Amino acid sequence: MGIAVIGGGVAGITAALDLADSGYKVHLIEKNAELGGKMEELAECQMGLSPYIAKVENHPNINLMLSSELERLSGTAGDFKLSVSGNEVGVESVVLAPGYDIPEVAKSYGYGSPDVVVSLDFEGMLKAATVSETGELVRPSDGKRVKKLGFIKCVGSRCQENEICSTACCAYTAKEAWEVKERFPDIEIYIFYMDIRVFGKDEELVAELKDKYGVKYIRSRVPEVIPEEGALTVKFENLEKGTIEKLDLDMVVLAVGLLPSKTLSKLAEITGVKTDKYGYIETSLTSPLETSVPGILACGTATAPMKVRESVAQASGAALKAAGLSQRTEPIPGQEEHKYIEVGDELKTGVFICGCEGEIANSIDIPAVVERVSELKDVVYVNSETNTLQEAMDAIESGIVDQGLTRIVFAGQSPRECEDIVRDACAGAGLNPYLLEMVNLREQCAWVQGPKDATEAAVDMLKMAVERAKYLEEIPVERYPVIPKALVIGGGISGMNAALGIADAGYEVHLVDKGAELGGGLRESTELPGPGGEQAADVLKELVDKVTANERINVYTKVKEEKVVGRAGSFKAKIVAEGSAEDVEIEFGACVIATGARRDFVPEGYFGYGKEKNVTTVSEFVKMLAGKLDANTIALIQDVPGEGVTARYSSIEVVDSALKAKEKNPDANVFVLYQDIKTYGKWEVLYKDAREKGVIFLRYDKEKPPKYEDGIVSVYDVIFNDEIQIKPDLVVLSTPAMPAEANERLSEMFRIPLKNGFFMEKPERPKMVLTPVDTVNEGVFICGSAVYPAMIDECLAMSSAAASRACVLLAKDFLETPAMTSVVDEEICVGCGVCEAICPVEAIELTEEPVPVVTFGVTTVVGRTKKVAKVGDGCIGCGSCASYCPSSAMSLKYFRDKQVYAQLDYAV
Amino acid sequence: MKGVELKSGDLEGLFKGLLDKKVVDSLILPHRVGNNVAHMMVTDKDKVEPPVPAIFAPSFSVNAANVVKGWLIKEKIGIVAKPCEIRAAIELIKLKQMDKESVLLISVDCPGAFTNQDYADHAEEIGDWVDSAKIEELKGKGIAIREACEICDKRLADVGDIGIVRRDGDNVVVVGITDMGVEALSAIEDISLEDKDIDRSGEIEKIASEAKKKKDALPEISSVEALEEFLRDCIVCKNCRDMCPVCYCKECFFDQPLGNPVGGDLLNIAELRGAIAVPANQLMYHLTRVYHVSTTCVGCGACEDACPKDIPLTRLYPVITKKVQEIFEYVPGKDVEEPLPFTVYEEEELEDKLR
Amino acid sequence: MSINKLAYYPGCPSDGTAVDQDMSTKAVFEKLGVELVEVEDWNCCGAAEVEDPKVVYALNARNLAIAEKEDLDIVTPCSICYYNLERSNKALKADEALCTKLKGIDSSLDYGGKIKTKHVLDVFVNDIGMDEISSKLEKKVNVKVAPYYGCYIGRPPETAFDDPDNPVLMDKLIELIGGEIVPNFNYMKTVCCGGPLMMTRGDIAFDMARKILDVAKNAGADCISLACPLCGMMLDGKQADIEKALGITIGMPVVYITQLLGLALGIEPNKLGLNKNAVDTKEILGKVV
Amino acid sequence: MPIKTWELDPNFKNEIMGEAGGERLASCFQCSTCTLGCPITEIVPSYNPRKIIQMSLLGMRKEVLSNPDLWVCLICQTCTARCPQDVRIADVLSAIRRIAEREEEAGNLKIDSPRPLFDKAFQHQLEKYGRLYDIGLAKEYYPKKEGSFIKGMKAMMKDYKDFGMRMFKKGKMGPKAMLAPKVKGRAVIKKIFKEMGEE
Repeated sequence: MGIAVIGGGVAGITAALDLADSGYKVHLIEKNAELGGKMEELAECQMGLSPYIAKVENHPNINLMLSSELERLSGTAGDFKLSVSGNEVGVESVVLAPGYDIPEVAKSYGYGSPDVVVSLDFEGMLKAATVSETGELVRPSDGKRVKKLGFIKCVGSRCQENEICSTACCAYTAKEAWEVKERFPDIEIYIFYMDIRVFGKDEELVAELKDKYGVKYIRSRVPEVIPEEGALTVKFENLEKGTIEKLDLDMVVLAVGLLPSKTLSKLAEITGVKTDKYGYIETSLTSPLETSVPGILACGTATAPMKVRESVAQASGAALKAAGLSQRTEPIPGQEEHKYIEVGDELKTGVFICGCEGEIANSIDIPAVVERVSELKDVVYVNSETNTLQEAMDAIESGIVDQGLTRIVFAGQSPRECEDIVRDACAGAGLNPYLLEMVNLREQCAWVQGPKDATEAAVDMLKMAVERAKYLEEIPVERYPVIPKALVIGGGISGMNAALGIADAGYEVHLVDKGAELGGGLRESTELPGPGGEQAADVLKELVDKVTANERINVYTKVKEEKVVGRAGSFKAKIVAEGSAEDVEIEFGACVIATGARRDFVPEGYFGYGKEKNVTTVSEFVKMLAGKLDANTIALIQDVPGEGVTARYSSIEVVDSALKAKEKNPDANVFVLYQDIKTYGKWEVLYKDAREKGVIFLRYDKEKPPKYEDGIVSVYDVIFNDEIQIKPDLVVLSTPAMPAEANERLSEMFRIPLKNGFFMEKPERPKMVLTPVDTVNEGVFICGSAVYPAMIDECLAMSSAAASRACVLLAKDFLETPAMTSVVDEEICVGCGVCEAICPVEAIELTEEPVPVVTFGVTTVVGRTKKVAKVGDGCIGCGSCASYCPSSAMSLKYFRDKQVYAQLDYAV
Repeated sequence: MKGVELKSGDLEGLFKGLLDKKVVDSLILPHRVGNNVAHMMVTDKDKVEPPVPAIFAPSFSVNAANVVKGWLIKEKIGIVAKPCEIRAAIELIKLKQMDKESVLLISVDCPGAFTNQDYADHAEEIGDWVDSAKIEELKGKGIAIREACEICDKRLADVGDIGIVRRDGDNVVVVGITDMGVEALSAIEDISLEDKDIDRSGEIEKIASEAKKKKDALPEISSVEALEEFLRDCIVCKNCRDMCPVCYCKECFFDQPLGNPVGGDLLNIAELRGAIAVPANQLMYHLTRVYHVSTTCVGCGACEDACPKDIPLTRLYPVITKKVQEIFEYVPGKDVEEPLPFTVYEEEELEDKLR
Repeated sequence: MSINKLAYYPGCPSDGTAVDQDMSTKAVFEKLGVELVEVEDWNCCGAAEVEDPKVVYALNARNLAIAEKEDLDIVTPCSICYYNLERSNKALKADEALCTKLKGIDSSLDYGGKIKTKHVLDVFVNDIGMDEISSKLEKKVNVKVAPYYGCYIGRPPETAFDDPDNPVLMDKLIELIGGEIVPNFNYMKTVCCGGPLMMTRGDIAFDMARKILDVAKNAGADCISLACPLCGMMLDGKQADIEKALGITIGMPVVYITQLLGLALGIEPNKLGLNKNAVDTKEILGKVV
Repeated sequence: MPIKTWELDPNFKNEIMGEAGGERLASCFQCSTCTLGCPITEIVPSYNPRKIIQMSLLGMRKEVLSNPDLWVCLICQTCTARCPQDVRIADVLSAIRRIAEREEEAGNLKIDSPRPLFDKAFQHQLEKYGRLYDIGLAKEYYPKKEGSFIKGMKAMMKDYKDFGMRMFKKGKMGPKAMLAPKVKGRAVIKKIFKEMGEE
C-alpha cells in the first residue's frame, strides 16, 4: 500500500518528497502532462522548483502518474481504493493538493489590451526580457520600452464574486516590483492597493520599495484601465488633495486573486470531502490539514488562498499526517554503502553532453562542440547521444564501467536540478562522486546566449570544465549513524504538536519548556478569533493530555538552558532545569525549535497606558468581552508602535474583538483606528461582518499616529482626509509581538540567523520560500511563532511540517559526512583566528602548539605557543574560511585553489 | 581619566620606573642615532637615555608594530610609539599576532612625520617637535611631512594603554587609558595619579577637517585603467608588504606557487593567452593586498616609504581602505575589544550600506 | 426559435419622442415572426424619477400581472423600463410578504411570479438567435457603427444581461447585418448619456452626451446605435440643442438598433421611423445594399 | 475643525439602512471604486459618493442631507455594478435623497436642487394619468422650479421651444403625445402611491 498525493504542484511535490524520502510508497497523480502546477508558469518559481521536480521524476519510491485524474475513491482510512484514469491504486491515506485557479478579470481593466497582463504572465515577460536581444522590458503591443508600470491589486478578490482576500498577491506584487526596480531602475512603478497585507520580511520589502526604490503605493482600488492613444489611462483618488487624478501608464499588471482549482469541486464529490462556502476544502482553525473524511488530508491553496511558504508548510504537515496512517514499505534512497574504484593518477576524462530534450540542442551546435572537445588532451570519450537525464545517467554509468573513465564532465541542465542525481550515478558505477565536474549548459549558455555565441560559449565552458576536472581529487565519503530521537524546544501549541507528530511516527521525543507547565503563549488566551467561539483552554487541554499520555515523549519543564553540540543526526545536549541538581544528558538526531512569540509588550506611555485606567490592550480586552461590557464608545488602535513585529493575528484580533464588542453591545460606538487591515484569506469575512455590524474604521498614517489627550482620541483619517475625534470610554491598544527571550541564545548556539529576533528559514531563491521550516543548520527545524508570530492554524501546520522534516531525517540509518569540507595547511596557517570567528557553525578551533619565535632571522626567545586552525566535525563546507584566509592556508575540498585557477586560466 | 602632569624631562624617570618596577620586562622606544631617530629595545633601566624628547621627534622610520609582530612571548614589552604604530599593534593583537597581556602600549602625540631621510637631512631645522605653523614654514622651504601624515586624522595620543600628551611649553600629561595603563602608572613610586580630564575634541575636529581637505585634494584612482597606470612602475618587489605592520601572513600567497607563478607556469599561461604581462600579477598583487588590509590598514604610510620606485602608495592603501572602513563604521586600532568587521557583519547590513 | 408570441411593453416615450423605436420594434418582430401583444392598459414603470423601490415594485406588479394573465413573457425596447420591470419581477418573486401586501392594495396587483421580463436586445440575440435572424436578412447594412449601450443593459448586476464593461449583444447584431464596429469606442459603450439629469442639471447632461457623440465621431462612426429611448432623446433629439449650447457641430446620426436591424431585414425605412430621427439618416440609408 | 464624533448622529447609518435600497451601506470599505468610475465626478469634482458614504457612516446627518451633490447622481449604476462590497451606492444615495426630501417636507431642511421638484412632479403626473405626460410634467415642474407660473413658462419655452418644434416636425409630438394619456387603472396607481409611498 502507500499514499496517494493528488496534484503535482508545489504542495503535491513537497508532500510526495517528504513521504518518499522517509520510505513510503507514493502515487503522485497530476492531471497535466507535467509537474509544477501554477509555479511552472512563474519564471523565478520554476527555477526554484525544478530541482524538486527532477527529484520526484527520479525517485524510486514515487509512482508518477501524469495526465491522470482521480475518477473514483472507495474504502476508508487505511484502505482506500482509487481509480485513476483507468488504473486501480490501493492506498492507506490520501493527500489532496489540487492547487488554485485564477478568476476571470473584469472587462473594465483594459478590454483585452495586450499591455494589460496578469501577474503570472508578467513573470513570463520578465523572464523573456532576460533573454531578449535588448534585455529591456517592452510593451507587448508595440515593442516600446516600458517607462511607467502600474500594478493593480485585489483584482478578482475581496469582491462580490470572490469575497475573501487572496493573501498572496500583496507579497508577490511587491516582489515583482522589486525585481523590476532591481533590473530596470528607470521604470516608474505605481502600485494601487487597498490594504497592504504583508508581514515580516515582506513588510520590510514594501518599506524598502517605498523609501529606497521610489515605488509609489497609492491607496485607490482602480476600477478601470482605459486604453487611449498609446497609453493606458487609470484614474485614482489623490486622498491628500481630495482630487481625482489621471495617470498614463505604459503597462498594467493585474494582481489577480486566487480561486479554488476548477477541478476541486469534482474532486470533493469523488472523495466526499466537504467544501466551505467559498469552494475550498473545509478545514478548521484547530485542524488545518484534516478534511471531513478521515484519512484524507488537504494542503496548500486547496484549503484557502495562501502564499507558497504556507502551502509548502501545509504540504509537509499533511505528509506527516498521511504517513501516520500508512506503513513504511520502501527502502530509503542513499543509505547503501559505496565502494569506489581506485583511480590513481590515470586521467581518462569522459565528457557527456545531454541535449535536454532539445533545450540545448536547439541553440547549440552539439556536433561542432563534440568535435572541438574531443581534441582536448585527456578527453578519451565524448557522448552527446542522450536527450533526457535518465539516458545521460545510463551513459555515464556505462562509460565508467566499460571505458574505465576516471573523470566525468557532465553538461546539461542546472546543477541545482541534477547535481545529486549525477553524483549518485557516478557513485553507483563505482567512481568517487567528486571526480565529477558539472557544466550548466542550459541555463547559463543555451538560454542566455544568442544563437551566434552559444556554441562558442559552450566550447569554452567545456574546456574550462575539462581543465578543472584534471585537478579533482577523490574525497572519501564517510557515514555515521543517526540517533532516532528528537528534541523539541518549546512546549506551546507548536512544540506539543511537533512532539506528537514525531512521537506518532515512532521516535522518542524530548520536549523541553521553560515554564512550569506546558501550554506556552496560548495559556494567556481565552476565546479564539472567529465565529467558532472555541476556547483556547479546550484546545490546549486536548494537546497537553495527548502529550502527557504519550509514552515516547519525555517532558522537561522549568528548563533554563539546553546546551547542544553536534550535527544533523547526532546531537548531544545537557538540559539545565531550575531546581534540579543534576543536568540531564540526552542524545538526538533532529531538533525542532518552537519557542513561540511573546505578547507581553507593555505599551507603557502609549496613549496613556499605565496611567489612564480606561486604556487597555487587546488581550485584556478579549478577556473583558467574556464578562459584561459597559463601555459605550470604544476606540481600538491597531499597530501601536513598540519593539517587536506585527503578528499575523494582530489585525484579525482587533477586528474580531471589535465585532464581538458590537455584537455584545449593539448600541456601542466601536471605532477601529488602523494603518492596514490585514484580515488575510478567509478572515476577510470578519472585517466585512464588523463593518456590517456597524464598526467604524478610520485609517491613519504612520507619520500621523492618533493621539489620546484629555479623554479625546484624535485621529487624522487619511481616507476621509480630516481629523476625527472620539470620546472613548475605553481605548484598546493592539501591540506588536516579540520574539521569545531564548531565541537569541538558541540562535547563537545553533548558528541560525534571526530576523527581528525570529528564526530565519534556510534561504532559497530570493523571491520564494520552499523550505519554510528548514534552517541553515541541517537537522534543526523551526516552526510556529518562533518563525513569525503566526495564527493557530499556521502554527499547527508549520509544526506538523517541522515534525515531518525531522522524521525524514530520523528515518535514515546513516548520514554521510559532508565531503566538501575545509582543510588547513598547517605550515602556512598564521593562527590569526579570523576563520574561527567567521565560521558559521563553529567547526574551526585554534589549537596551540609550542614553537620557537624567530626575530630578525635569529631564534631569540622561546615563545609560548603558536596557534593553528583545525577543522573539526560539523564543517558544512560553506567556504567562508577559505575565502577569507589571507595566506590561503584554508581551502575547500573540491574547490581547491588550483582547481579553480585551472578553470580561470582557460576563462580569462 | 587618571593621569599626571610632568615636565618632559621627567619622562625619563617614568620609563625607568616601568622597568624598575618590572611593570615591563623591556621597552621599545625611539632614540636618537646621530641625526636620526630609530627604535631601541631596552631592558636595563640605566640604558634609558636622555634626551627623552626624541620620542616626539617628527620622524618615521619603520612602524614599531611591524618590529614586534608575531612575538608571542611571555615577557612583557612596553612600546612607546606614535598613534599609528600603536593602532597597528592593536590590530595585530586582534589578529592574534601579539598577546594583549604581554604588551603595554604607550602612545605619544604626533604632529606628523618626515621620512627618515628628510629628517636626517634637515634635523637641525626640524628639531624635536613641530607645530602646524612650523610645518607650513618648512613646507615653504621644500621640507614636507609625509603625505600619509598629511591625510592622517588620528594623530593624538588617545590609543593604547597609556597616552603621552604634549602640553604647551615643556609639559606633558601622562594618562592611563586602559586599566592596565592605570595600573602600570600607579606602580611607579614617584608618580601620584589624579583625575585628568583633558578635552581635546576641538583639536581632533580641526585635525580631521584639515586631513580630509588634504585627502580630498589627492588625485583619485577611479578606474582599473587608472590603477594600472598608477602601478605601471611597480616591480613587485613586495617591500611594501614587508614593511606593512598589518600584513601578517606567515607565508604570503604571493610567495606560494599559485600567487607567484614562475618558469613553466608562466609559459603555460602565456601559451594559453598568447601574451601576458611580466612581472606577472602586478595588479593582482596590489588588489589582493589592499583587500587583505582593507579593514586593518592604519594609514601609517610605511608602504610608500618602502617603495624603491617612489610610487605614492598612500594614495592607494590608506585612501581605499578608509572607504571600506567607513562602510563598516570601523576604525582600526581604536579598541582592542572591538571585533574585526569581517567576522561579525551581517550580509544585510552590508547590502544597506552599499546601496 | 422557441418564441412566437410576447407581451409588449412599449414604455411611455413610445407615443412621443421614441415613436420611431416603437415602430421599428414592432416591424422587426413582425418580420421575425414573433407576435407582440401590447400589455393592456399598461402603466408607467416609474422611470428614474420614482426613487422608492417599493413604489416601483408596486407599479410594475400591475404590468406584470396583466401580462401574466395572457401567459406571456414581457419584452420592452426601453432599458429603464426593462430595469424596473426586471427588478420588480425579481423582488416580487422573492418576497412573499410584498406580494401579499400588494394584493391587499388592489386585486390588479396580484402577480403570481410566473413570467419573465426581457429587453429586446436579449430576445434578439439569445432567444430568437443569430442563426434565425441571419436566415431572414435581406440586405447588408454597410455602416460603421458606434454601438452605445447606456446604463441598464450591463448594470446593475442582478438585472444585467450583458457584460457591464464591454457588452457585446448589439455588436453581434451589427456585425451580423454587415455593419462594422468602430474602434476606440469600447470604453464609451456604457458611460451614461446624462439623460436623467436633463431636466434638473441640463449643463451636466449636455456635457456627458457630448462626450459620447465626440468619441463616436472621432472614431469615424457613420452613426450611433442604441437601445433606450432616453438615450435616444438625449443623443438624437437634443443633439441640436447641445450643438447650440456648446457652440459646436456634431451631426452624428443616432438610430435604434431595431431600426438598423429592420433595414437589414428589408423593411421599408419609413416603416422603421427612420424619417423621424432628429439627425438626418439619409446617409445611412445610402449604405444599405 | 476636527470632526467631533460625539456631536454626530451615530444612528444616521441605521436610518439609511432602514430605507429600501440603503441596507448595504455599512459594507463599504472606502476603496474609491464608486468615485473613480463615476461619470459625474469628472464633471462635478466635488461629488464623491465614497465620501458621502463615510460621512453617513460617521453620522454626519446634517452635512450629508444638505449636501447639494446628493442631487447630481444619474443612477447610471456604474458604482453599483463595480462595487466590490455590493454596497448598491446608487440605491443608498436614493435612500438618502428620500430622507432629505422628507426632512424638507417637515421643514427641517432646504434642498438646493430642483430635482426633488421634478421627481415629485413626475410622480404627480403618474398618479394622475398612469403614464408619463410630457406636457403636463413640464407645466407642473417649471413653475415650481422657477417660483411662479410666468417665470416657469418662460424657462420652459427657453429650454423646449427648439426641441418641441423639432419633435413636432418629426411627428414625435403628434396629437397622441399632446393629449394626456388616461390609463384605466389610474385609481390603482393612486392607491399605490398612497399605500406604498408613506411608510
